[in-house]
Amino acid sequence: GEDMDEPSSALRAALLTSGPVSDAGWYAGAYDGLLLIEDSMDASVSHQQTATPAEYDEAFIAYASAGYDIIFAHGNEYQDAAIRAGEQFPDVRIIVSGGGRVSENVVPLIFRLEEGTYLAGMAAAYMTESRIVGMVGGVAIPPAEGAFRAFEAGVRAVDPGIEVLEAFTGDWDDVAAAKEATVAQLSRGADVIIHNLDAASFAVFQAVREVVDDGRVAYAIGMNGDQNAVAPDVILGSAVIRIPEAFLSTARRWQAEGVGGAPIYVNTEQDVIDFVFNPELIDRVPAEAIERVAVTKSAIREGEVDLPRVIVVEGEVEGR
Amino acid sequence: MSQVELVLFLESAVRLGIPLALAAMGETLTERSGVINIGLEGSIIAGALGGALGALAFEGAGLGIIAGAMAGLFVALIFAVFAISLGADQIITGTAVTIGGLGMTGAIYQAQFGATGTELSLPTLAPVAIPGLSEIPIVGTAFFAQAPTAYLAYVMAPIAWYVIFRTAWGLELRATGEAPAAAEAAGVRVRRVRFVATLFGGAMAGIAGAHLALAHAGTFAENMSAGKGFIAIAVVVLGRWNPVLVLFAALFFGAASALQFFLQALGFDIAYQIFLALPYVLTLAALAGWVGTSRAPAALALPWEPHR
Amino acid sequence: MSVPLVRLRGIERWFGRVRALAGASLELHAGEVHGVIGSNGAGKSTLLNVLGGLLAPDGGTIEIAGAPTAIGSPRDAWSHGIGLVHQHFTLVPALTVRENLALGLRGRSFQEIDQIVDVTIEQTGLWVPLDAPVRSIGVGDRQRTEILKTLLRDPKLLVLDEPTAVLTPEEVDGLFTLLRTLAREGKAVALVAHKLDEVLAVSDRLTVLRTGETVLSAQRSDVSVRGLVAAMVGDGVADEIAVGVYRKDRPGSSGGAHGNPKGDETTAGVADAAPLVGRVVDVHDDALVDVTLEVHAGEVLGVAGVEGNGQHELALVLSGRRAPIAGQAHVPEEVAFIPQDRQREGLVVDFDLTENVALALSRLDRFGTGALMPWEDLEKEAERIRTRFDVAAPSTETLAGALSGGNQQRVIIGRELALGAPMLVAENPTRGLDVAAAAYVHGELTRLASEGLAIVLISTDLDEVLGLADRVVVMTRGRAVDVPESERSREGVGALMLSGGAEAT
Amino acid sequence: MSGGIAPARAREVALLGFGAVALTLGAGGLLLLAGGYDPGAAGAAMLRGSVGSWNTFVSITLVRSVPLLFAGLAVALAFRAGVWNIGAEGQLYAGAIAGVWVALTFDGFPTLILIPAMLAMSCVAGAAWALIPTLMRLRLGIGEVITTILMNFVGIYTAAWMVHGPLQEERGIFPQTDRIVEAARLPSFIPGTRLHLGFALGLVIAIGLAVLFRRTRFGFQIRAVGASPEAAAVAGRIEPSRVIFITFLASGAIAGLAGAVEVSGLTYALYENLSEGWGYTAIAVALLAGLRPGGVVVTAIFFGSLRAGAGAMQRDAGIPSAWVDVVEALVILGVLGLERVRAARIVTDIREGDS
Ligand SMILES: Nc1ncnc2c1ncn2[C@@H]1O[C@H](COP(=O)(O)OP(=O)(O)OP(=O)(O)O)[C@@H](O)[C@H]1O
Ligand SMILES: Nc1ncnc2c1ncn2[C@@H]1O[C@H](COP(=O)(O)OP(=O)(O)OP(=O)(O)O)[C@@H](O)[C@H]1O
Ligand SMILES: [Mg+2]
Ligand SMILES: [Mg+2]
Repeated sequence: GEDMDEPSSALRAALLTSGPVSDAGWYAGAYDGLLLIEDSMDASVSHQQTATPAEYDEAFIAYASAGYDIIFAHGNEYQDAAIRAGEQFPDVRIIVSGGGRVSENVVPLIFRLEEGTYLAGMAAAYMTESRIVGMVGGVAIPPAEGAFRAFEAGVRAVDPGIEVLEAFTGDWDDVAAAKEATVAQLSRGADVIIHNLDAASFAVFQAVREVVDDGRVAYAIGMNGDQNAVAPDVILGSAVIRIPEAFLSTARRWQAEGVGGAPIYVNTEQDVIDFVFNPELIDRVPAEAIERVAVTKSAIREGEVDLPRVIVVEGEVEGR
Repeated sequence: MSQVELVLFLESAVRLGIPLALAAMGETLTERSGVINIGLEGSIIAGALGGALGALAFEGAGLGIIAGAMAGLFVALIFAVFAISLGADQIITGTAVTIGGLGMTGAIYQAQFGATGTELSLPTLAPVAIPGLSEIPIVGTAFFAQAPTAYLAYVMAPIAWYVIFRTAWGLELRATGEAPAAAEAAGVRVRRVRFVATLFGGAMAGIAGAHLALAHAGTFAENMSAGKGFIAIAVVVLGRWNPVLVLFAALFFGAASALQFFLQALGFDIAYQIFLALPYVLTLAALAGWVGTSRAPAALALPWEPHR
Repeated sequence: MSVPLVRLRGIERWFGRVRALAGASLELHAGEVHGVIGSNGAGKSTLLNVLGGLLAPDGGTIEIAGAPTAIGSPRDAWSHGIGLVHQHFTLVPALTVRENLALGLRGRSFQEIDQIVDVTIEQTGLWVPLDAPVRSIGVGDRQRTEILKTLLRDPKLLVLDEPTAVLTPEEVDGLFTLLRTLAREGKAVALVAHKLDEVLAVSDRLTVLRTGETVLSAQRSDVSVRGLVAAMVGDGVADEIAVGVYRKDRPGSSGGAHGNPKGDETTAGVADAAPLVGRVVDVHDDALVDVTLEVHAGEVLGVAGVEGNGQHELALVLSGRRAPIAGQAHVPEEVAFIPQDRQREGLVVDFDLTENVALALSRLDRFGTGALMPWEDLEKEAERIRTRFDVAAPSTETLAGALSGGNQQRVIIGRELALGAPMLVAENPTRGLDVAAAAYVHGELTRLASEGLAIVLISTDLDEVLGLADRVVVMTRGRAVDVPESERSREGVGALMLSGGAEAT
Repeated sequence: MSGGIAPARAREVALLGFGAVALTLGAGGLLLLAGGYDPGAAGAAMLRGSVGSWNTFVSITLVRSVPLLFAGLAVALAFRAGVWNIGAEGQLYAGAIAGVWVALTFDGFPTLILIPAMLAMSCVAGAAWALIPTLMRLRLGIGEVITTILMNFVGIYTAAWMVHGPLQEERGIFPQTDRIVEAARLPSFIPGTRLHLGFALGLVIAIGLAVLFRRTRFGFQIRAVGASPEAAAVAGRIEPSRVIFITFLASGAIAGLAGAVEVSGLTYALYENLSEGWGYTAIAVALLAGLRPGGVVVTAIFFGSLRAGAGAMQRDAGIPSAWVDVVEALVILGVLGLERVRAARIVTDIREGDS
C-alpha cells in the first residue's frame, strides 16, 4: 500500500493475520493468496499482523479509511470487529476466513476442510495396524475442531472400532510441545497422526520419523498445504486447502459480480479442498483404500456424504 | 501407568526439561552476579536460529550447537552493554532484548527462507546411549539415551556448583551479587564479573535454543522458544540459585509438562487448557511444599555504579 | 624528615552541592600511627575513601613515596599497598567470615588462604567465628573481620575509619597494641576515632579536619587536648565550653569508680519509689533467657555487656517492637527507640530528613489523625531537629544516606526525643558521635531522666554505662544480671560479664 | 531507576548514553536498509501512525495505552512497596473474565449499575489472583517473582478455558464469549474518537496514586516499607506484612481493571489472546516512569504510540511484523540510552551549577 495516490480503478486488497506468515501453512497460504491477487489482478496490496483484539478494529479502520476495497481477515477471531467496521464503512468488503457473522459487506469465507480430513481419516483407517490413530492440534478453534471431527468420522466410516486420540498443545508454534504430544500418542500405540498446527507441524513429522527409524511402521498426515514433499519418508498424504486460489477467486468474484450478504463456501468441488496421497509412499497403500478415497471424494463433491459439519455461520442451516 | 509408559513418560520429561535446565543453569550464574536477564528468551530464540543456520552451513548439528551458543551470547552482549556498562534498568533492557530477539530471528529467517517460510529440515543431534548407564531399568534410557546436550546439562550442574561455591571466581561472583559495594571494596571488578556471568548465561541459553532446534524438533519456527526464557527464570528460583537443584527443578518442570501430554494421550476427557496449566500449578504446589526457602541474591536487578 | 609514604594535598571533593573536602591534606609516614580527628561530617571518611580508591577526588594531588599517583579504584589502592577498613562495613552479609576473608585474596588456593588466616589470627589476636555467615554475627565480630581482612593482604599503609566504636575496652586495648606493633614493624597506620583519649593514647602524630579542611597537623607531643578540641570546634580562641563539656560530662573520664553524674541525691531507693514505667517478667525470646527487669520514671537503667548477648532482643522487647515468645512485657504504648543499626533500623537511607522524621513522628496525635500526611508540620519539625541537633545537612531535603555517620545518629536521636514518650531505649546512642555531640547526648539523657523519663541505656561502652546509669544490669548469654552497688566498677562489671551470669536469678 | 551515579562517572555514562542512542538509531536504519526496506518511510509511517493527527493520537495511540496505563500503575504501586508483582498479566486476565461474566450474567441491568459492578468484580478477581502469591510470600516466605509468573500462565490458560468452556459464546463454536450488551460498554471519553472512558478512569487512578504517595499516611507507609521494611517496622512501627498485604491486593485489583476495561471499552467480548503480554510490558512502563504515577501516564502513552506506529509501519511502509519488533526494541533501547544521558546530566548540572 505504498502508493496511496494510485487511481482508484486498480484493486486495493489488504490482509490481516494474527500470526506470522512465515509458518509455511495457514497464514503463509493467505499471504501467498494476497501476492497472487497482486500479480494476477495488478492490485496493490498490504498486510498487517495483529496480536490482540484491540488491534482488529484499528486495522480495519485504518485500511478502510485509506481506501482499500477488500480486506481479507484470515481467522474467525476478526468477525466481531469486521461487523463493526463494516457498519462504519459500507463501501469496503471484508472477507473473514472461517467467520460466523454475515452482513451486507462482511462475508465469511468458509473452508470446508472437513471434506479433506474425512478422506484423510479413511486413508488412516486403512493404514493403521494398531487400530489407534492420533490428532495433534494447536488451539481448538472451529476449523481445527471441524477438521478433527471429520477425520474421526472418516476413520470410523472404515472401521468403527478404531481408537482416535486427540491432543492440543495450546500453541501453534511451540515445536517442543507438538513433538511431545505426538510422542505421547505414538507411545500409546497410535501409528497414524494427523496434525492441525502451523509452524510446529514439522515436529510431528520429526517424531513420527524417529519411531520409523526405530523400526516401527507409522505415518503422519500433512495439513493446510500439500506437505507431502516436506517429509516424504513419513507423510502418507495431505489434507490440502488451496487458500491462494480461494482468495483469488473471491477477489475476482468481487470484481465481477460483487460479494456480500452471504457466506462463500469453498470445498472439494472447486478443488480448493482436497486430499492427496504422497506419491513416494503410495505403493504401500492398499488399492482398496485408494479406490475408496477416490469414490468418496466424488461422492462428497456431489454432496452425497453426510459429513459432520461444524455450523460456523450464524443462522446457517446446511450450506456448502 | 505401566512400566513401559513410565519409561516413555520419563523420557519425555527429560527431553522437555533439558532446554530449561541449560538456560536456567546459565541464568543461575547470571543471577548470582546480581543480574536478572529477562532477555533470556531472546537468547534462546537466537540460539535456535543460530543453531539451525549453523547446522545447515557447517552441515553438522554439533557445530550448529556452537553457532547457537554464539548467537545467544551475542544477544546477551547487547543486554550487558545496556544493563551493565550503561547501568540501564535490567528489566526494561531485558524486555527490549526479548522483543528484539524474537523480531530479529523472524526477520533473518524470512530473509533466508522466504516470507512464507519453509518446513526446514535440519541435521539433527541424534541421541547417544551411554553404555551401561542407559541399561538401568526404567530410568536408564530416559536419562542416558539423550542428545549430547543433555549430558552437557548433567555435567554442567556439578561443575557450575563447584565454580560458584568452591572457587575464588565463584566467591567473587557471589559477593558481586550479594553486595557489589563490598565486593568492589575488596578489589573485585564488579562490572566485569557481571559481564562474564551474563555472557555465559546468554551462551547457555543459546545452547538451549540450539538444542530445541537441532536435538528436539529438527526444525526452526518463528517464536518457537514459546516463553521458555521466562520459565527458565522461574526454574532458577525453584532451584534456589543452586545449579544442581536447578537441574532437578528443570526436570521437575519437564515432568509436569510431560504429564500434560500423557494425560491427553490417555484420553482424559477434560478441557485441554486445564492440562496446559498443570505444570504451573504443580510448580506452585511444589514451591509451597518446599520448606525453608532461600533468598535471591541481595543485589539482584540493581544496577551497579562504582562509587566514584 | 623522610619522604612520607603517602601525601595528600589540596584534596577537593563534592557530593552534589555539598563540598565534603575543601583542600584537605594529610601526610602519613612509615613507622607511625597517625590519628585523624574532627567533628561529625568534617570529611574524615571522605578523605580516607579517596585514599582507598573508593572516591575520586575533584582536585588535589596524591603522592605515594614521593611520586604523583592516581588511585582509580580499590584495586589500585591495593596495588600501592593501601588497605582501608571502612567506617561502614563492607562485608558481604550472605557469605561466611572465612569467605569474606578470602574475597580479594586472589591467586591463592583456599588451603593457602586458610593457613594465612590462621597465622594472622594467631599473631593479631583478632578472633572471629570463621564459619558463621556475617549476617549472623555481631558488630564487634564484624569489625574484627574487617580489620583482619585488610591485614591479610599485608598492607604498607593500614587505614582504619572508626574501628573502635564497636569494640569493648579490652578489645580496643588489644587493637591499639596491634597497631603499635605494626607501626614498629615499619607500616604506616592512619586511624579515625572520636574518643580523644583513645586517639591520643595510640597516635604519634595527629591531623584535625574541619569542614573539609586540614586545620592542624602536629606531633602528639606538641598538642594539648584543649588545642585539639579548639581546632575541631573551630572557635579561634580556645573553646572553654567545648573542653569543659568534654571534661565534665565525659563519663568515666572523671576517674570515679562509679561516677554518678547526678551525685548523691539519686539512690536506688529513690528510683524504686518512682512510678514504674516499664516491666518485663520472665521473658524468653530468641536470644533472651528468663529476663526480668523494671524501669522507673526518672532513672537511667544501664545495660552493659559484650555485643551479642541478647541486648538487641531486649531492646526490641522493651521498646515494644517485638512481643516476646514467653513471659510478659509491660511497656508504655509509645517508647522512643535509638536502635543499634541506624542504617537498617533507624533510618530509611533513601528518604530525606523530613521523611525520616515523619517515619516516627507522624504517628503522634499532634501531627493529626486523618488520612493525610501533614507534610508542612513535619517539615517544620524536621527543620527544628536539624538546627537543634546541628545536623550537617544543607536542608531537610537531603537524603539520610548522604549524611555522615554521626549526623545520621543525630537525626535519629532528635527524632526519637521529639516523640515525647515516657520511656527511651537507646542502644549505643553515642557510637560514632564526635566529642561534642556525645557530650550533648549524655547531657540530654541526664536532663531527660531528671525530667522523669525512664531511660534504658544499652551500651557496650562500660564507661558510658557506669557514668550515666542509676542502676546497672549486665547481659550475658541472654540473661540479665543485676549489678549490686558494691560491684559497680569497671572491674566488677567486667567480672560479671565474663562469669556468664551463672548466679543469675 | 537508579539515580545514584557519581559525578566522575556521569560523563562516562552520558557519553555511553549518546553512543547507545546513535548506535540504536544507526543500527535500526542499517538493518532496515539491509532488509531491503526504506528507513525513512518506516520512520515516517511510525510517526504518522502514532502521532500523525489528533484523531490518530486519540483513537489509536491513547486507546492502545489504556491497558498499559492500568497495568503500569498496578506494577508501580506494588514496586513502591517492594512487592515484585510480575503477575499483572494473569491478574488482567482474571479481571477480564470476571468483568465479562458480570456483563453476560446481569445483562438486564442499566449501565449505571452494570458497569460499576463489572469494574468492581474485576478488581475483586484481580486481587484474588494476587492473593495466592501474597499469602505464599507472607505465610511461607516464598518470593513473589516466581509465584506471580506462574500465576500468569495459570491465568492465561484459565481465560482460554473460559472461552472454550463455561463462558463460550452461545453457539459453542468460536473461542470467545458472546458480545456484552450495550449497557455494559464504556461510553466514549472524547466524542468522535474511539477513546473510551477507561482512559479517564486510568487518569483518575494515576492521580489517586500520586496523591496517595505524596499526601497520605498509607502512601507514606507503602514507600517506607518499600524502601526499608526494617526501618519501617522499628522506627515507624509499621507492620510491613499488613502494608504488603493491602498493597499487593490493590495492585492486583488495578491490574484486574485493565482486563475489564479493555473488554468493556473496546473488544466487547473476551478472547483468548486479549493481551499480548501487557502485564510484562507494564513493568517496563512502570520502571521507565521511575514508579511515579504521573510518569506512568507518559510512558504508557509512549509504549502505546510505539505499538500504534508499529501497525502503521506494516500497513503503510510494507515492513513485516518481525522487522517492526526489531525497530520497537531499538526504540526502547534508544530511550534507555537517553534516560541514562539525562540521569548523568542531572548529576553534572548540580555540580557545575553551584561551584
Ligand atoms: N555519598 C554522599 N553523598 C552526599 N553527601 C555525602 C556523601 N558522603 C558524605 N557526604 C557529605 O560529606 C560530608 C563529609 O562526610 P564524611 O562522611 O567524610 O564525614 P566524617 O568526618 O567521616 O563524619 P563522621 O564522623 O560522622 O563519620 C558530610 O557533610 C556528608 O554529609
Ligand atoms: N512536603 C513534603 N515534604 C517532604 N516530602 C514530600 C512532600 N511532599 C511530597 N513529598 C515527597 O515528594 C515525592 C513525590 O512523590 P511521588 O514520587 O509519588 O510523586 P508523583 O505524584 O509520582 O509525581 P508525578 O506526579 O510528577 O509523577 C515523594 O517522595 C513524597 O514523599
Ligand atoms: Mg566518617
Ligand atoms: Mg562517624
